[in-house]
Amino acid sequence: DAKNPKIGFSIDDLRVERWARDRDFFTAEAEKLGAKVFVQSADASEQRQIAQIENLISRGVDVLVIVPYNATVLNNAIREAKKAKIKVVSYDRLILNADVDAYISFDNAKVGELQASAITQLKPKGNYYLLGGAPTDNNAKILREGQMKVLQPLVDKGDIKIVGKQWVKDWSASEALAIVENALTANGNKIDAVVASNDGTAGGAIQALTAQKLAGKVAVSGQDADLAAVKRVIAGTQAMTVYKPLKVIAAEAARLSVQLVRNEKPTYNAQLDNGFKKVDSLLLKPVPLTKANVDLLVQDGFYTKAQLSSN
Amino acid sequence: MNIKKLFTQYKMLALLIAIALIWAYFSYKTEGGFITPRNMSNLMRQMAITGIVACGMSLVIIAGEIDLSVGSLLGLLGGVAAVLDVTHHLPLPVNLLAVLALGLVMGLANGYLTAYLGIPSFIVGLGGMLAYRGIVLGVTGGLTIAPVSDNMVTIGQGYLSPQWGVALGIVLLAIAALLTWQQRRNRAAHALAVAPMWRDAVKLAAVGAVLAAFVSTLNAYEGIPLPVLLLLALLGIFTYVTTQTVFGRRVYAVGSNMEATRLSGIDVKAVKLWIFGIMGLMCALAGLVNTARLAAGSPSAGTSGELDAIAACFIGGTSMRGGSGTVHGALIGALVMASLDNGMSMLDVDTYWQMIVKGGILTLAVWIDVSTRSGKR
Amino acid sequence: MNIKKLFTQYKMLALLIAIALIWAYFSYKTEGGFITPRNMSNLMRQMAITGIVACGMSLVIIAGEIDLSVGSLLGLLGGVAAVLDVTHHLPLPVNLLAVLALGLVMGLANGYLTAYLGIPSFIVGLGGMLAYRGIVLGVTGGLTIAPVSDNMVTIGQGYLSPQWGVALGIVLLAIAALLTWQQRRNRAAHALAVAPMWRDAVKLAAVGAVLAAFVSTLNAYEGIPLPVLLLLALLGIFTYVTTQTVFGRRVYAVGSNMEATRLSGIDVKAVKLWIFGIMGLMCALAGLVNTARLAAGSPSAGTSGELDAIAACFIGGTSMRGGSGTVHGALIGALVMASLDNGMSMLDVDTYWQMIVKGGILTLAVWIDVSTRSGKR
Amino acid sequence: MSDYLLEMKGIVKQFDGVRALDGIDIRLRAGECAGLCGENGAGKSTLMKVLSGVYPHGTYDGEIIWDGKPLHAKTIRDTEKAGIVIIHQELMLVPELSVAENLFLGHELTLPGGRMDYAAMNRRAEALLAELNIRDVNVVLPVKQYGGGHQQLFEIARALNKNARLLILDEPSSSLTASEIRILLDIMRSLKAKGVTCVYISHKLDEVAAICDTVVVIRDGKHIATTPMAEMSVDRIIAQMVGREMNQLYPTRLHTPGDTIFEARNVTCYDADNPQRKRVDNISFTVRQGEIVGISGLVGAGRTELVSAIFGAYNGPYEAEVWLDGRRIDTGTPLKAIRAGLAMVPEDRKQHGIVPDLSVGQNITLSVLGEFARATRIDQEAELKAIQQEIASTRLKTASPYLPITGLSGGNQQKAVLSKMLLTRPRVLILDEPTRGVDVGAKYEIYQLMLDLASQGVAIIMVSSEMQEVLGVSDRVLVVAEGRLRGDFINDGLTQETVLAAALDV
Ligand SMILES: Nc1ncnc2c1ncn2[C@@H]1O[C@H](COP(=O)(O)OP(=O)(O)OP(=O)(O)O)[C@@H](O)[C@H]1O
Ligand SMILES: Nc1ncnc2c1ncn2[C@@H]1O[C@H](COP(=O)(O)OP(=O)(O)OP(=O)(O)O)[C@@H](O)[C@H]1O
Ligand SMILES: O[C@@H]1[C@@H](O)[C@H](O)OC[C@H]1O
Ligand SMILES: [Mg+2]
Ligand SMILES: [Mg+2]
Repeated sequence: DAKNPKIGFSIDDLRVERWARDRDFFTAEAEKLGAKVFVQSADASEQRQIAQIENLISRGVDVLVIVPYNATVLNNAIREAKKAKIKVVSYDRLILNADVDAYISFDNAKVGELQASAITQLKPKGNYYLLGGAPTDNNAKILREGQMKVLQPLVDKGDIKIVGKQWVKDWSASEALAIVENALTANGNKIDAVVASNDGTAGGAIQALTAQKLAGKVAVSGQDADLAAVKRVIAGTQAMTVYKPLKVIAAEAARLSVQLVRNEKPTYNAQLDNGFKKVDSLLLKPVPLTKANVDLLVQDGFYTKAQLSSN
Repeated sequence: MNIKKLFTQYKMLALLIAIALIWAYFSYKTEGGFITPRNMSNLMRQMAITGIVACGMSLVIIAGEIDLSVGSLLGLLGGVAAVLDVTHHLPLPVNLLAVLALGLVMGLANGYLTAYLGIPSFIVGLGGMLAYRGIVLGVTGGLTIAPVSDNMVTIGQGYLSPQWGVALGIVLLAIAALLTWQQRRNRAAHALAVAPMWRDAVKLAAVGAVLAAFVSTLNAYEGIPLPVLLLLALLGIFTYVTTQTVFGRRVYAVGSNMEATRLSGIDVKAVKLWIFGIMGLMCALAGLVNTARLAAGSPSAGTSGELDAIAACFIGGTSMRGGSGTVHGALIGALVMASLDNGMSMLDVDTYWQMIVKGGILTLAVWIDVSTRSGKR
Repeated sequence: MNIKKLFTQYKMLALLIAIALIWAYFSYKTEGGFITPRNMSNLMRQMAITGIVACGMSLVIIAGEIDLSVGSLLGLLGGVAAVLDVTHHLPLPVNLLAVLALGLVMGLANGYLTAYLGIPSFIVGLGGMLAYRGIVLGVTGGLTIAPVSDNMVTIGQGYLSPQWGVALGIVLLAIAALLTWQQRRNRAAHALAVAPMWRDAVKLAAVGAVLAAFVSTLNAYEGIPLPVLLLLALLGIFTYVTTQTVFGRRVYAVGSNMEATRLSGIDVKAVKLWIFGIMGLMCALAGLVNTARLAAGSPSAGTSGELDAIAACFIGGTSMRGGSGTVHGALIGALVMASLDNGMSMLDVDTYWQMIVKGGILTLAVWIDVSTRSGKR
Repeated sequence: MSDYLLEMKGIVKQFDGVRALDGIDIRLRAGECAGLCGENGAGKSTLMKVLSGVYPHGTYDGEIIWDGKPLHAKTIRDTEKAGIVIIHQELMLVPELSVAENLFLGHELTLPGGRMDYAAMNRRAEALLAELNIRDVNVVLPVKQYGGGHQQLFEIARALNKNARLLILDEPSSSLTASEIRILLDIMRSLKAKGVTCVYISHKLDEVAAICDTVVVIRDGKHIATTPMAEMSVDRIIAQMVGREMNQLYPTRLHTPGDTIFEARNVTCYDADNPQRKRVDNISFTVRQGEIVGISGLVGAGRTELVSAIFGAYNGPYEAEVWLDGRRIDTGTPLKAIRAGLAMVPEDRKQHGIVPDLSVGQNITLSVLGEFARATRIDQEAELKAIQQEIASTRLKTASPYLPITGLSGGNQQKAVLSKMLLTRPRVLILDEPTRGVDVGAKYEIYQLMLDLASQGVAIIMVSSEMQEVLGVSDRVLVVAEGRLRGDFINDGLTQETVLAAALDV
């Protein structure tokens, strides 16, 4: 009911570090608002995610918040939700071709731009390798678009050369490791920068670089400010990460969900086309993070000082 | 001791009791949420794909083989269906026929490698698992193919209207009555002990009750989901084939002692070939339902589907060594797995617990089966 | 006809020729990039984990069983190692011992279920695959545990210094010479045809050449990687165990005719128990190397590692039915797979092609093995 | 101390509620050689499995007193330690291991550190085989390279190696030929001289008569009598076994063969492992309508290969031309052979005969199932009728056609396999060792069946290692040695000596 709404939170894969934090922030905020949250992790399986969404509908939730594993296969599940008069919020990743009520995310194109421009500042010229995200994730494509917006002019100018690009299935670190290992071998180690789309894949890439004693010499980007990644940034093996204040997105999402249930009008700042309709969206601002400004994380309470210095 | 004997005699009994316990537990824990018509409908739909594959897999395992490629093949055929629908706008019936034909052909190819070239089916399956998944990725370009036409979606999401559902229930009950009567007559004709009339009456009444509960529950939501209907039809067909036909008998013989069967003048290679052909057909059906359910052809569809199907067969009492097993057992096995998945996810159990419990139950179920089996070693 | 006979006699020959062809092709295509010391070093390191698991798996398969849980178990043990290292700062030796002990215990648990409770190993493996993966998720909380201490990383990324490498090569050659001489003496003693002296000399020279190439190539990069060294050691140990010890021979006996072995008064259950125990140990080693290599404990580590290991065994000529197979065959099998992976990814072949080719090669390899095998059916 | 080495008292063993042993008491004196006789399924093997610990203490009722003390064996190890050694009815060798490794399986000789002492084992193995007069065996080759006869001898050698106080031999001679049986009996005599106690199970009662001191007869799981051999004769043993007099072991032949209908030409089989070696070398022969042709020869002579090649069942390279009624027929696979009018009852019942998961009835109709198909469905009534007819005409003993075939005794399983082939109504019936392990009563019935078929005009080819049987029922005898046809005799006053001479003449 409107006073104590039930929220179903269906997450792609809790094995990816950031989602565990999203879950915690989200649950905390929602409970503050008087809601009850049911969390489900699909472990990177579309079938499981659909079943879980169906089950959440059976449980009688009032609103569904979904981080899709595969953006394009939730059509039927969401139709079921709508039939049961359940509101649907697309969280972080946009669900395509479906009747979602709202989308909340960071500006992913902007994230891509931040990654690319941080790297190009460090390596204005040279060989670039593009390590994309999961091919099933709409964000991965937007990120790549954002990156190319910065890189394309430099490619055209001949300053940089893209020596290879791959999508990394399920954002998997070990897949990234093997890809970069082989890319290094194939290019005789002549790679100056790896534009990695998130911290998990960056970790894999850096592991491959370490084996070649190239860690720190090759510029690697990332996103999410995973703890391990922040430590790498401090150690200098990873050039940058993008800090997305998860507390903000989680809190906003919780508030937005409750508002939707209570038929209040949330505030949006954008509209994105998902192929079915123009979805009301709330896009938050990402922050680039380098060695210079890691303290921001402590100030924000994202990590404690002890966490960052421990090893 | 007596209980043990009871279980030995009615293998399915243990499983049915297990299901009853599982359902009772989840219903209690979800304050009845688990047994709402809507969730029962979900549950049935969620088990349909595994169930369809398990039908074919039980044949394969009874024949003493195994097929590890079904998950990938299911993904491939579903992907092809999506491409034909989305990219080539093929009319649904043509699409269905094309995909079924392709499934049959690919199944036969697996069968050919196993039966005629003598490559162990485990290897053929392992190779196929990789190769077919590769082909899906090639066919879909690694992308999710969407949106699929509404017609196609109906296969996965449609319902049989309630009136038809009731009619179906009545027909099924009539068939059950007919079969019971026939069996009594046959046993009497061959001077075999006929069970007392009241026992058969009770049995029939039980069947009637289950059917009534089944139909009315599903009707209380939207009707019998089409994939569930398909599964029911397959259950009927496969039960008929395995128990009543020459081919079925030969499947058991091949699995039990292939060499003796060959020396009895049976073309064991042909039997195996067709078993894999049927398996391919089932993959096609499952792939179609899956694509319809996802409303898209996804390159990772069906991943590890082979494990679910195989687990269902084993839980349902099909023997690892071949030569024995039933299709209804496999479906009950699939239902056990689906119930666990569904119930635990409703209870918000952490995924890791879900996996541990599923793994444990699988092992436990087979252990019970093994230790109550007669002639045990 | 004669070639066929040659293959039948020297099974490994076909595989070695295959590897030579594969390497030649990739070297040509990458303009020599494939056979650079650096890539060879990579290749060997990439195959090490599969190789370690394949050592244990070949025992399991020879004994007529299978273990599908190794991928998950590897992930679990690697995860535990990471947690002990990162969270509890356990000193490396203690950590190693703890993880190895845990691996042994979990392996024995698998063995107990199979051997003593009579649950088919396929099922135990299937259950374990789910359950152990669940436990990893529970232990790591679903998170990647990093960064692992430098000591630990060395296990995966360290090298044997070049001088030691050369010394090792010489020792190995000496051992080979000794063994050849012993074999000649033994065959002569039992009136078996002794190969002409020149043939053994050629063989030894070949071994010497391979060793020289191996050591010098790896030395030309950084030395022999530690995981590769570990693998070599395991190869030696397992070859000794399977060919020279009572336990090893009993493994073959159990796989070849379990009933006869049991009736010879051999405790077949104990044999099986220990085989699974050893498999658990290998999972622990592989898990440690994997964690060291990733410099992190990842909850999805080792996923589908069982398939790679099983494929390696089968490519290497281990028979599905148990009772025959060799450890060096399995390692050559692992090398074939790793070479394909490495070469194709260097050529930037699309993943989907990679999968298709791998699936095809696996099937093809076993087909060749089956069709050149004697007593064919 | 009693004067008995072994006493088994009131032994009861049940399988799923069926009493295989129903309170058996037997006693053995040290140094005695007892013959254990009984029909198929009487419980001989089961009794010996109880004694040797295959069925551990607690899985049967009753008591075993060994050397004055109760014997509570949990495993084979325990009984072996006590000095009880058994050679099982089924071969219990490990095909992939070498002959020497098999002889020492479970008792390996080791060097320090658990290493196999191959040198010592190979030497001892050679010595053991030499004692058995086997010199053509290389002990380092895998056992699977040797045929059934050799393998049986390996089993015996292995048992000898264990220094038994009580040696149980469960049908050790069923796959041996006369000369090897002679060696076996010699060995048993020398064991007896050394004071070893023996239990000898065989359906070849003349062997029992030749070697045993006492005869123990059991029937339907019950002890019938224990009598000194001196007071017994083969006929009396048979009478005790079957519970009635049998004055004839072979039915009288009344049929007369007609024209030649079947011909095999130029049958050559190559060894599957070594295609250079011929296991059958260019054999041709003919069979007339209603004729029973016996094929005799030493173990390993290639008879099984010869007939399986004719039936399309040989699994190795081979050439064969088969003619029926003057027309060349294709018998490339068993299916084609059956369609063309041939049928074969294979030598190895367990591997090639029965389908264990099917019932007795389903086994019987396996080959002709298609005949009962109405559209897609099997007409179960018609099938049952055919099964019951077949069970009646072969006098197959089973409580119900729905029972699993594995519950039948060996002889009855053999009849089921025979029935399966008879239902195909063959013109030419090939029987490979049709009475191996079959008791006298059932044997007689099988012979009767063969003669009936012959008089109906069926041509019968029977491979048998039992010389008397060959001479007892054949119209003509072929002798095979080392893959070649060595003789073709009309069975009219034919003697064992003539046949044996042909078989040995190389
Ligand atoms: N494992 C078993 N399970 C069920 N029944 C069995 C089993 N072993 C033996 N029997 C039954 O016990 C009875 C005695 O069998 P057993 O093998 O001892 O006979 P036998 O005297 O050795 O016969 P044969 O001369 O044919 O070897 C038979 O009726 C047989 O069917
Ligand atoms: N070297 C071998 N490799 C494979 N199988 C063999 C080998 N030797 C014998 N066999 C098989 O073992 C079985 C029994 O062997 P046996 O020596 O009795 O041969 P056989 O030629 O059938 O003798 P017989 O003339 O007595 O029938 C046969 O089926 C035969 O094919
Ligand atoms: O933050 C990232 C998210 O935006 C993407 O969709 O999935 C991977 C995450 O790392
Ligand atoms: Mg017996
Ligand atoms: Mg023979």
